[in-house]
Amino acid sequence: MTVRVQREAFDLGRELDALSAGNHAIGGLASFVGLVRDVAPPGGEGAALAAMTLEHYPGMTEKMLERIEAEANRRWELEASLIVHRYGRMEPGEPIVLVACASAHRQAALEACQFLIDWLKTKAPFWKVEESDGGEGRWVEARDSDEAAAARWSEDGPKAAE
Amino acid sequence: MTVRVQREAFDLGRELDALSAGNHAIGGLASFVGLVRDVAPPGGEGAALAAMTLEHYPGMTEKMLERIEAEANRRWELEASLIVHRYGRMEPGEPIVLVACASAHRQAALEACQFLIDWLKTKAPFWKVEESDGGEGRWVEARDSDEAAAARWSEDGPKAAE
Amino acid sequence: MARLLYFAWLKSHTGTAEEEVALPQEVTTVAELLAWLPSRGPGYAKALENPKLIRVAVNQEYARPGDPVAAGDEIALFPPVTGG
Amino acid sequence: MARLLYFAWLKSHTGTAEEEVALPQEVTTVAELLAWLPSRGPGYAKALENPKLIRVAVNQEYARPGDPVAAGDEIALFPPVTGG
Repeated sequence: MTVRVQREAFDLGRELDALSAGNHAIGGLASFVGLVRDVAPPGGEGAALAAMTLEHYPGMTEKMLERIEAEANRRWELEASLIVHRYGRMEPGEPIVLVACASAHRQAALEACQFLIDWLKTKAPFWKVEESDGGEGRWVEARDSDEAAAARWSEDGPKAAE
Repeated sequence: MTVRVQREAFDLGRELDALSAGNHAIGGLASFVGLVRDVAPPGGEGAALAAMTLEHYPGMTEKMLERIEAEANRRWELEASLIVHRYGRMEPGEPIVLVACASAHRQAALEACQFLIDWLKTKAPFWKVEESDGGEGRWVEARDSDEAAAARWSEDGPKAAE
Repeated sequence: MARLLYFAWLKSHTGTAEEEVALPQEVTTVAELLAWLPSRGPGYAKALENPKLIRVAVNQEYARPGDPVAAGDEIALFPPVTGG
Repeated sequence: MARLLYFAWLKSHTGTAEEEVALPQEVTTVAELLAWLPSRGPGYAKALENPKLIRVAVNQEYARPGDPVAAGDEIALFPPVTGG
């Protein structure tokens, strides 16, 4: 179980190789990488995105990510798990976040990976501000679909996120 | 859309980087890697696995993988997809298969990735023979759980696989 | 004194990312804090005009309207998160 | 002549991975092929003794019992797949 919050980009291949290296009980390794798109999401009227900046809440971010990861390890039998989340300024094509889960069996790895990214989207204190070409920064609004995705995993049924 | 069937190992980081390189419409990249475990699955009584060999049906393998991938691209809006499947002899810790899907949105990438590995497990003509330490080769039996996983994706409800 | 933190667009309205504030005696819960803050000035009123968009964390834990706040707490106000 | 392919443990029983076979006139479907093959020898009988474990592909397409087979076809017999 590892959580890292950092400004620098990460090397996807190196992170994944390190996660499974030397553990021959691992039968499946699932991962998800979120990347900066060059198209602003709904509300930005499709303006080309020049860059985005992620603000976060140092201290609480790490705490929440560690808790989310511990919850995934409680729900699924994982051999290894990793969350790397960046903050600061990023341009289109750059990776923002990596979640990865390794397990003896593929289903556990895949489900835990989906769980982590869904929860992180609604629980981890990050806020995006987007710079359009020539325009000024615009704070991205939260999406109901993210709340719905996270609510799927609620153990006492869908409910409003805190 | 790319399918490769090969004897050689693959470099996970290089494959994933190549898949998303230069396409800034990609917001999410999901991947799954299957690895050789050192523990034989149920039926092998937990004997340590020395190696396994994957036999396949050249020609039909590529055809089935291409069809599975095309189906994923029909069901989800993907920016890129990749299946790399190895054959031949592999030792514990070695990667067997990689599936990866990139999309504007994370849900499409994650679901398509899960779909690909579930279908591939029941449709792609590969057969595993396991070598235990000191023992001789044992053909791995198909698992009902794999059929059930693939049946989830059947568009006219769960049914027996062909 | 409590330490108040503001993130994302809330910070633009309050004009500060962080401040030490003496909580008045009638402010003992998150809800009471949110009701009192707008009285501190037009920027605060603007930041808090839509309470549905405000999330609160007390000592780095998500808090509900009825949860207590007190001197010594680190209290963060922010909009719904948009990371990942 | 049809080309028959055997994979995995079927191959161990038949003793061959691949052979050219003249299909008798009564063999026009997958089911008829599976019914006829055991008569070719004890290895074939052994390979096909549990028909539930046999999958068939005709010209590299999964085939059902009623699907036709004919001279010129590539017909593969194998157990349920276990890749991935």
